[in-house]
Amino acid sequence: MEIITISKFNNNKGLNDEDEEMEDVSNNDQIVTPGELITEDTVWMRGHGTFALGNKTYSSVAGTILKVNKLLSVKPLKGRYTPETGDHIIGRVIEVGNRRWKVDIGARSDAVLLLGSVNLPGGILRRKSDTDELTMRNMLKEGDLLNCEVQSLFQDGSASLHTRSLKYGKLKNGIFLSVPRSLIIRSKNHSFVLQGNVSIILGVNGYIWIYKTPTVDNRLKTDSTASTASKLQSGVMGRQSGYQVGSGSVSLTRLEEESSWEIYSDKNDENISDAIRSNIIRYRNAIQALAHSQIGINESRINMAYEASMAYGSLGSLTEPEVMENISNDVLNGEKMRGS
Amino acid sequence: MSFSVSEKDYLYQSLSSKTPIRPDGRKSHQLRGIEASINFLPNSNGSSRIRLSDGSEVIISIKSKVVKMSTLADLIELDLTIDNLRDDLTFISDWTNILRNSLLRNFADKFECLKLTTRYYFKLYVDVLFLSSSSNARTTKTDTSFLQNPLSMISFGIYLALKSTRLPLLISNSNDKDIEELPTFNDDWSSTVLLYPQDEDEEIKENNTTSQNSSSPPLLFVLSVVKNNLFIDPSIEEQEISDCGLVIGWCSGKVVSPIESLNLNQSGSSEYIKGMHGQNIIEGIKMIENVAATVSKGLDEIVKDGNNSVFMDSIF
Amino acid sequence: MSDRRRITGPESALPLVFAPTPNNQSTTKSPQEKTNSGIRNFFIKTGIVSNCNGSCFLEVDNTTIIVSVYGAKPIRGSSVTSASFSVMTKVSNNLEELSNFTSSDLSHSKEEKEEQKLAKEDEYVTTNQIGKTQLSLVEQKLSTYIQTAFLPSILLEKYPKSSIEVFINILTNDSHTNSSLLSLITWCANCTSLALVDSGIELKDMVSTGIAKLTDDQTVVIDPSYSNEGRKTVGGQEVRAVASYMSVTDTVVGLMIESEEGVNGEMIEKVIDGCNTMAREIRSNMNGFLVSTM
Amino acid sequence: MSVEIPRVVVPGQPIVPEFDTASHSADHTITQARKYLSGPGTTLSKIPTGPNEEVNAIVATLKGKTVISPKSKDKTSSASKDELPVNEFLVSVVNHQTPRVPLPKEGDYVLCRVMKLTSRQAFVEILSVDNQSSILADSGVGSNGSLGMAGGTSLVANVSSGSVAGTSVFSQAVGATNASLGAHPADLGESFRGLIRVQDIRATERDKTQVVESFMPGDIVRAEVINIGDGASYYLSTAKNELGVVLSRSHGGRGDMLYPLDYETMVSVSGHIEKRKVAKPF
Repeated sequence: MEIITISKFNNNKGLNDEDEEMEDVSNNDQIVTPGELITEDTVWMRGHGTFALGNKTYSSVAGTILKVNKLLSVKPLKGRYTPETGDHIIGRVIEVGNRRWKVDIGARSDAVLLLGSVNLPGGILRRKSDTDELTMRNMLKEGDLLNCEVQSLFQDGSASLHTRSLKYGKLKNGIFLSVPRSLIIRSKNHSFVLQGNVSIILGVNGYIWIYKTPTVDNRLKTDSTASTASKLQSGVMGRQSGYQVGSGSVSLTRLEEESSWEIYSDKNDENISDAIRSNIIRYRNAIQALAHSQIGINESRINMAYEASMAYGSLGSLTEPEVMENISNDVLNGEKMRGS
Repeated sequence: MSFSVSEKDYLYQSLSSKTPIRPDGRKSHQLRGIEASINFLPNSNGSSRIRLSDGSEVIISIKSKVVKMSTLADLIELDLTIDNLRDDLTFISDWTNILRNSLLRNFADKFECLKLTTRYYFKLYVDVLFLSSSSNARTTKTDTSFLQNPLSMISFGIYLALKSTRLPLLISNSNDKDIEELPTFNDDWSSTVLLYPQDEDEEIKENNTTSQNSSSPPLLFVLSVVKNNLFIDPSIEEQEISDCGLVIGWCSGKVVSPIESLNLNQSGSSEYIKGMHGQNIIEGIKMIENVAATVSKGLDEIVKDGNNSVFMDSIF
Repeated sequence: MSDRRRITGPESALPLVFAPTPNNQSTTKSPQEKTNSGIRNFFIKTGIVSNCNGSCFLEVDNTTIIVSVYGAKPIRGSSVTSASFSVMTKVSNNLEELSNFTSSDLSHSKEEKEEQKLAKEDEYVTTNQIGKTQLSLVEQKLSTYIQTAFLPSILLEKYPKSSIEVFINILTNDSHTNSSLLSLITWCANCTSLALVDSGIELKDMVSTGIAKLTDDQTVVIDPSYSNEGRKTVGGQEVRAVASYMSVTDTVVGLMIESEEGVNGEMIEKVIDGCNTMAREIRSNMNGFLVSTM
Repeated sequence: MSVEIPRVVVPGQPIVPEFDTASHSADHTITQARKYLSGPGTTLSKIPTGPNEEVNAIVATLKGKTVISPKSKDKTSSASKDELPVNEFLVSVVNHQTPRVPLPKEGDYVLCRVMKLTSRQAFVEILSVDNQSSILADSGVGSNGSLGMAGGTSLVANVSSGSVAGTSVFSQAVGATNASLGAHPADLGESFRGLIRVQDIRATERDKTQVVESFMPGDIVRAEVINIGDGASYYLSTAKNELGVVLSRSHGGRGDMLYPLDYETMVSVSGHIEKRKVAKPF
């Protein structure tokens, strides 16, 4: 009977070092530690994660060296999320302010979401009015989770977000999970439909939302509507952020329908079956297992971990450290066999 | 800062159904796994450290001091520190009270083991430091909404710490009723005695079953009630949507007081607080009766391991 | 709690102290007759404090309690969507016996008890100094229990941006009969319930509270008063319980069980049933009282 | 048969089930269905009627007498002839002994005092809601209503003399504010805060409106609650004819009483003119 696992303190978390894999190991895979001499060359401009003593440049964090033109910086392996324009992330509203929401995105400073950067209820092309300012809490309030994109960065590195696309917005029908942001592998797409009627959004900031796949058949259309929306928006907002504008075409009335108050509803779908609920939990525990072993997370690994977890019938057993390590090993072995 | 309405609703639906699904997939009687070690503070008579998988951690130190007898209730002092929160917050002193009372009521041999002479006693100072996993999710210093109820975890820690506590061996006369003298002690660490004697081997235990050896420090279990379902050791999100909370004590094979209702919701919203049915309480007690022995056995393993290894350290 | 609603006097001001009333009456007062339901007679009166929104006075044996409710009144900043709810308890000064609640059961010999009493009196002096700000153990426990028990009953969401504050003042408590903390909790909770109704704050249901104990011979005593039985049962297998109920939905909103020994489900069931019986009785009493005042 | 409805209720007492069928004819055929709606002093909650059985019922939340009033019938809702006609009733509980604590709601008219002005908005404190009792029935100092107790404000004293001086226009407004001024909440730091944004001051010429030309600190303003707002304050509006300054004195509160001249100017007895957003006198 599973009641509790009590293990001795073990500070060497994760698997053996040979299996370790970090997301950010790019072309520059040299790892430095704080206080380590990086270069004596003075041509480099010193960026984040470095400090200078005399003419020598040292690292102030543990991480990988990043050289962009003449800018030398060290990207920390661990640490808070640093937003970048275009990141698909998940945030939690922590304050409703004057024509803006303050959003926790796991970064050093809270992000802002301007009232002008969301879809207003009742039609995407509507001009924002005075009453919108007063009804902001009806759209998003403290605690609400949203799926959004970093629109731009302020001088101090804090982010301005937007949800001006139908694929973004308020999250419901699922559960939230947070993993170290360095484990999320950046890819083209960060939302996936998985087997078992479950979908997932892997926020680049390490925030993850696992939810029931929406039943409406327009899910496939979402991509096209989204890009249409962004096309429309890019004109309206006058901000060109390098969108690859899609070729979908959807009537405006449809857009208006979908962006009604419904998108800000707090109500979950009725009758989410127990099967879907336990699938969601299984995915959650599978991702936890990957995070436990410090393995980078992407769609295929989630699927593999999910399948590996099937060997353990009970969901409860998936929280045991031993089982989590086994699952991670299965995933890594599976990758080796496939040669990926 | 709080959870979103739909998150809470989803969770409540999951937990209140006939076949409840907990957010981390645990069975309703399954506790979260912990990592534990004892005797890691060289300056304390006993110490323990417990880490939960979510990163929260509890550190306990027990120190002793020789005092002249005043009242038995004064023989244990408990100090609880949580993160960097002010210690005069109501819930912190509530938790301190519950922990201290459970110790006082269920202390081994009714304090006989702390008795040195007819006049002198050992007084125990139990210092508890709880580091919550939410400390960096906190937006302000006074925001306690993400603080989970640590009673259960702390009581496990106190259990381990007390079982690892060693007190110096008295070498002066234990009867000082007529002649007053200050107690003196053997200053060799290897001749100290365990506050809670360890079962050296199984046979001895079987011989004198119900005597001293079976006594253990009390454990506390926190239960969350959602409709007709009970969940042991609720996680922070489960606490947030509980109809009601319940703390149940367990000591030496029996359910003991405190048996009290608790408010598990730290964020101050009361929309989910509803109360429970009488039947829930009975079920809760049954659940603890089934589960607690396993937990204390598991903790005893750590004690056995730790105490033996410490002994080795002190020899070499 | 920041005290920004009272106008504080000059620094040198002294609190008003009344001469002690001659003890001619309370000592001789014999424990009241129990009704046939097993509950002592109690006296209640609402609306006796004029400058609060609701109040209730309750007297049972030699225990007198006043509960006053303030609210819903404005607060700034937090609690946008619903009211905040807080409870403060104050035990008046002549109650040294109360400080023994938490520890009295642990002493063994008479000798020790004497010694303990001396020590406690010292403590009493130190903790009851004029101008203390922190609550004592008993006050704190009482406040927490009442707060936990009444949270489910108050419709806090009807009072956004407001606070509702309950002040419990225990005027006298029978120091000659060892009235327990649990019994005090019971009557404070019942008094609070009526004070809340009096204040006109909207409630889902009234909370009524019962107390019972299970003696060694497994009999349930409702509303045990220690005055007639003394303390002879202490040390035996005795389970004491307080439970608060919302009768309409039959839910337990508050619970506190004390016992020196281990307990099992069966014992708990019995003792809680006892509490329930008393809570129902109290509830019908309160209903009758409220209807009679309209 | 329709359910017996208790006349006097205590909190928690079920009054009626949400739905009820009534038959008035002799043969007990059901002729109409009734739906009860939860009004003030009641709430809708689930009441257990047996093991695992629950029914929605209107439950009292206050001690008082039940009042059942038919709701104005909505013609469009009566669908087909097959369905029973549904009569809707509003159930409420009233108690005149303990007045309800009035909290400002959206749409309420409130009386407030101007505290501070900025170029974008005027900060006010809400004194009372509509014609209900003062928000602060008490603030813990026994200042329950009576004028003399809190020492009154100088404004109050002058108001009385002002109305004696013969402007009947103000007697009404004065009556409404007296109790609130007596409670004098500002000194105790306890009142609901409100703010009137510059665009909510006037219904017309909103772009030209300036805060300083509409209010002065100390003015008593009648305003409408348009939103419950964020943590700090309620959002108020005076963008209606009957809303705006009802009581004011010249020279920032130091001078004489001002009387309305037209919709945007007020004048003192001595002929001093100041600009205000003036409430239309009744």
